[in-house]
Amino acid sequence: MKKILATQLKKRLTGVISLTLVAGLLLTGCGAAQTSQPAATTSSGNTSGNTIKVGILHSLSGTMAISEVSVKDAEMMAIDEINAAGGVLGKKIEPVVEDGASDWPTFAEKAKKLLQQDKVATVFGCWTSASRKAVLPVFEENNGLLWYPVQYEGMESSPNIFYTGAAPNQQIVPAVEWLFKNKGKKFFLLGSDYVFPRTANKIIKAQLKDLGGEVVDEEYTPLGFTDYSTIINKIKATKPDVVFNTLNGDSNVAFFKQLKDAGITSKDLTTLSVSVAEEEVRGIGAANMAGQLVSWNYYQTTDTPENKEFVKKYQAKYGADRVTDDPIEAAYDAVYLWAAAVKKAGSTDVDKVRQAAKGIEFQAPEGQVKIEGENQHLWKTVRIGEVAADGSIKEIWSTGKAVKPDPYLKSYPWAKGLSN
Amino acid sequence: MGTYLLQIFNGISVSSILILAALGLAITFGLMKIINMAHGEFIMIGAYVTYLMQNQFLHLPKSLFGLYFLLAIPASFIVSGLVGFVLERTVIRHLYNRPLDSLLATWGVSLVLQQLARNIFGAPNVDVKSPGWLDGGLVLSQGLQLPYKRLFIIALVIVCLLSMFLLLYKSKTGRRIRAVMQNREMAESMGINTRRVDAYTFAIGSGFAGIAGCALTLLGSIGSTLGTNYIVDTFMVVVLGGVGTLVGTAAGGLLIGTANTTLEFLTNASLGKVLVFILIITLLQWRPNGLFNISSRSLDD
Amino acid sequence: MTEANVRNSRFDLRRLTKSKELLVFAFLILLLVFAPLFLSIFRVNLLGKFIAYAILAIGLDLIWGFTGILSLGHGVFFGLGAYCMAMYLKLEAAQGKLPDFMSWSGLESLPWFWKPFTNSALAIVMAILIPTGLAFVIGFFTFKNRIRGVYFSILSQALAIIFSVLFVGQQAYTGGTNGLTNYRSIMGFSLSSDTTKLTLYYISLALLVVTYLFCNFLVKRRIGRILVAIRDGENRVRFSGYNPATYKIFVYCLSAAIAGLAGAVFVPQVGIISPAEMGIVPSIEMVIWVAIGGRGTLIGAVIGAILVNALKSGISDSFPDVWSYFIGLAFVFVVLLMPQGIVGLVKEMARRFKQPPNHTEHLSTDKAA
Amino acid sequence: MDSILQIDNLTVSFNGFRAVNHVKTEIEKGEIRFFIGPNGAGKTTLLDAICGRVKPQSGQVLFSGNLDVTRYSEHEIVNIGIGRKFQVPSVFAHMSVYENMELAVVKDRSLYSSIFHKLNNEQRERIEDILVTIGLYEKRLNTPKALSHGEKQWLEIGMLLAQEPKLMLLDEPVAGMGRSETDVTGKLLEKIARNCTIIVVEHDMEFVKDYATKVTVLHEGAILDEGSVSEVQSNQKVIDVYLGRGGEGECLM
Repeated sequence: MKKILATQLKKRLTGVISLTLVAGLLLTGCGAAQTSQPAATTSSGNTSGNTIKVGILHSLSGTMAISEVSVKDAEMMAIDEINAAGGVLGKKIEPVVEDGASDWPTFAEKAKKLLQQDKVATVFGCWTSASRKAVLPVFEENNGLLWYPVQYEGMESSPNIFYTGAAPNQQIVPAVEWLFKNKGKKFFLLGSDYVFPRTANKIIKAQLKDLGGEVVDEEYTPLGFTDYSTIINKIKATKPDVVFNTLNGDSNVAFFKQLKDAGITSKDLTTLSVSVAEEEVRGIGAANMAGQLVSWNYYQTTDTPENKEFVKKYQAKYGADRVTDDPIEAAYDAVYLWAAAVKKAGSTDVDKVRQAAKGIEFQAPEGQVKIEGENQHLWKTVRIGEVAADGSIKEIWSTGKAVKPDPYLKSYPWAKGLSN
Repeated sequence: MGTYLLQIFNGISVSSILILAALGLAITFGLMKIINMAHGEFIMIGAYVTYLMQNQFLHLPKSLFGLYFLLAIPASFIVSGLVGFVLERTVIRHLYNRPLDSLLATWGVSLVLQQLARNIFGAPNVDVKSPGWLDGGLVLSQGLQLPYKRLFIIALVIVCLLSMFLLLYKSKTGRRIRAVMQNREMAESMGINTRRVDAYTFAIGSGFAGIAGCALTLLGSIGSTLGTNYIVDTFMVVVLGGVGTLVGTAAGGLLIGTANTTLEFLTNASLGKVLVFILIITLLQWRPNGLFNISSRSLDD
Repeated sequence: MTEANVRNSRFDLRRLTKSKELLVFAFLILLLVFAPLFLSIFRVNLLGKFIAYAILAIGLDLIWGFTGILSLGHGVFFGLGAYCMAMYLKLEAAQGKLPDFMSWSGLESLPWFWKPFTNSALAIVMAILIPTGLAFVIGFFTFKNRIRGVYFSILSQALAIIFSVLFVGQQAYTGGTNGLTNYRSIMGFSLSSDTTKLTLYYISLALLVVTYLFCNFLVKRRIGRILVAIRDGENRVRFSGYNPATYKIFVYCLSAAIAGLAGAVFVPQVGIISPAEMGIVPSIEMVIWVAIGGRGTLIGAVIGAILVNALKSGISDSFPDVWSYFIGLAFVFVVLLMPQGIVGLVKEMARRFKQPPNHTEHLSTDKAA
Repeated sequence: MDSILQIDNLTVSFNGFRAVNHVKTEIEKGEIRFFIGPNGAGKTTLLDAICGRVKPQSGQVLFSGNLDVTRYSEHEIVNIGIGRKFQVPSVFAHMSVYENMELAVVKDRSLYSSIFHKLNNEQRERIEDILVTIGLYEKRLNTPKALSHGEKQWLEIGMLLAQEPKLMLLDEPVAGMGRSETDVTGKLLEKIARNCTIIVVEHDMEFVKDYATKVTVLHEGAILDEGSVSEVQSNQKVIDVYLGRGGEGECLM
């Protein structure tokens, strides 16, 4: 009987300890218990106090960290600059940084947190389309504001998002046109297996059909793919004039290294990449990419006084070995554009800022940009560049003036039926 | 014609890369039964060692630059091996005979190593310039060029396989290793210091992963996630071949490598990958212990 | 003690073990029931997600902790369940039109296999049936052919790769890497309303209770002992006249069904499902929850899932770098020092408290071993 | 007496190596038959073939006259009525002695029954009877961890008993036991043999002498001799084989 008693005692103790543990975990998990209060359905931004909170939402860990960390750096730099110049509406900007961890549901969760919990005035964030699509309903539901800094596939225009990267007609379409005129009619489409490359290639196919070009093959490789020997063999077999490359991230490194080893240089075959900027060129190795083409709106070498200043400040802040590139610049612009809109609106209220933002112009490192009120994209200059032996990118062609953004390609007759 | 010849070469080349990446695992997993999920990170360490070695040579006269790679191979073997040694002493040695637990613990180790790499070298990929003497290729005919780098890797795999074979089956050390792995208690009673043998064996396995990492810098990206791209494939190679046989690892690598390139050539990269994995699952149904398994007589091992 | 006494004490013991776990579980549920009173709707929503994970963890524990089969592909079943639910939500959001991603991808009409998902009830049934069916097909061949241990784990990883690559590749039908997102309402109730969120939270909680009680019932029955027996000595089970394959197939299907259910609970609360959730990394993370909580006890799985995810949410908020170190080291630590997880640790602590009466018995055990 | 098991021209080979080579013998109901022979003679493999663990290349194993057990899988063979105990005691470490017995005593081993049926009184009494027989009644709530090596062996025999087999295959049941434990085990076997035929593989010649009805000597996979203990011991060939191998010869003499 004694034993049973002891056992009972044990159970009780176990119980008490587990309970403490459980209570503890609930507390850690949910933060300090707060008084129940309905979440604000409109997040007009917390402007009380001396600061204006803004969210920064990028992947700081996981596979996408490679690209997104420097974008975050650019945004932080812009915020510091604005604060140093007195802030906006007399208040300092206070960034709240969250990690999307390269995981889309995490992006959605963190977006909710920023809007509902921190009540930020706006959010600068995302890189992949997938992460943008994941947070889009969150921003619409909470009437938040997102500034998205990366070129993308278009076919979207949310009232709660400002797109400071290129729409397809500011990157892909002019590049295809230029290639067709200068390099040849036979295109090989190569991309990573996800949404941007597939949609981009759909656009390219429609455009080439209209131009009278030909797509000899279309290949997609899973993310993290490392061996391109078979694909390169297919390229050799189909003898295209141009490889239009929408590969993402690491895959570019493997592709260009192996392409060079297969004895194919830029003299034998033109490749044009739309997801390879200065930062990526460094990882690929300039020697492996020398002479290949890219299409963007901005290069580190872009010749404007604003850019010289920008590059100088960026390298002073983060190290002389760092490079600037298109998404970094677009993210930097986004912060300034938002600040300008807030100043104009005299408030951080999302609806007022959105209204005020229409038509706002900014002398950016890439030249003048302007927010198109109709779709909340930017007017941007399109530039085709060539990778030099030192890893920098030299502009070889540009539109000369800012191009109107057209995310749904409505002004192109051949694009009818693409967007429905 | 050239296309098909090249495709056969590609199959062999991809196989050789898989075998190289899996060789270390053939020891740590095949012999020691440690499901080492941090294997990929040993590959990563090898790649970063190569990067550091290259950086040292950037300060030397240009004519010497090509030599860095030859030094990087033993260096990556040694550094990965040392990290492996430390890991064995601290973590792995508690995990013999707990294979599934070893999987979980080494997964944790791999997360830590990846983050460590990110903090040391930064998140973006780093660039390793391949030595000049590996640029270009052997031109067989117009449009049929076999890259020297791939030929080099094939040769490296053969050398590694041979040396591993000699080490395991023809040397005194190898006899000890096999004795310990087959019957720890018996080996102990015969005066073999099993703890030391364990540590050395694991270090050698990790070292081979380092060599793989060094070779991979020739072909792909060098970053903190390098290992994750290979970890599953290498396990498939070892498992399909049969745990514990070098021949099996070679056969598994060849089969998966050629199946991969062939199916990719016939369909596309995504579908090719899916088909290869379906093939592996099907083959395992037929040979549940791999193609070259060694049958055991114990009831529940 | 008389024989009858001994016999009774045995049953007392059993009942006590049962009630102790149940008691902790009941307390946990009580906490979760009242949690919304103290938390913002954002936190409640987050907690709802953790509960979905906890449901999944119970199923995973059943197959790993109890039966000893380490599945590294449970993300697939979770994902399939989630996709079934997401397809329904997506169709409801599209209001009879073609879902947005299909039209970008060039589809003209709804594919046939999407059609049943206009019906919410059918979608929920499918969320459980499809994972179960897949598990049956895989399990039937795999377990009949006696693929076990490491071989099974690796095979399940292959499964995770197959499905994640396939779902990414079939963009027109699955939404590709983006996954399915941007839902509006569930059965007519707006997903953005707090009432809906709260209702979903309580439904999740109720499903957690049901799942737990069902699995608890199972493991207390003879089948529970057979599963443990398979873990400890599969061939011995075979030579006791049981066909382990039958039991393994059953438990694999059951845990797949639970994972599917968890997926269906997850989607409306989180608002997105993508192929990444079916991959290898999330699948291994699920195992981490169970390991940290304590394998082989259902309560351990629940505690582990909620605790790890709560910590992840908390720590990664402020120190993204630290999270990788933390979870990595936690994993090594748990496996090496507390293989039975938190629950094991608590039990051990309790045992230490009552050391004196147990002392002699303990010594004799050591000697025998 | 009727034969319960006919082994007919049985051959088992592993990668070309014939572990069992054209073995032919007959075991009668109620016998305690011993298979002896030097290491590697094929004794364990022969048991493995009977219980379905390995599939023979050729030959038959007929049970109760007409059932060829080589066609069935292990658990089916158990349900037909052949029980097997392995050399290393294998019981379920994380369950009590009682629960170990519980799994063995149940006749309906289907999934449905495992979920919905509880033990009936008769089964419970049976478990208790057997526990008394094998002397583990007092320890029935312990896990096997707390049992001695000999007790584990008895538990496994008890589990076999609970299965109520018609034929029991025991692989070295007294290995590692002291003299007194060995005697207890021997007595236990004699008790069991009243309702059940037993085949034992054993090295301990003392034990063989005391309890064997008949002995089959195996050498290199084939039968060298068969008969009573004394007959076998006087066979020159058997002596040669044992002496020639050294070591184990001593216990035969």
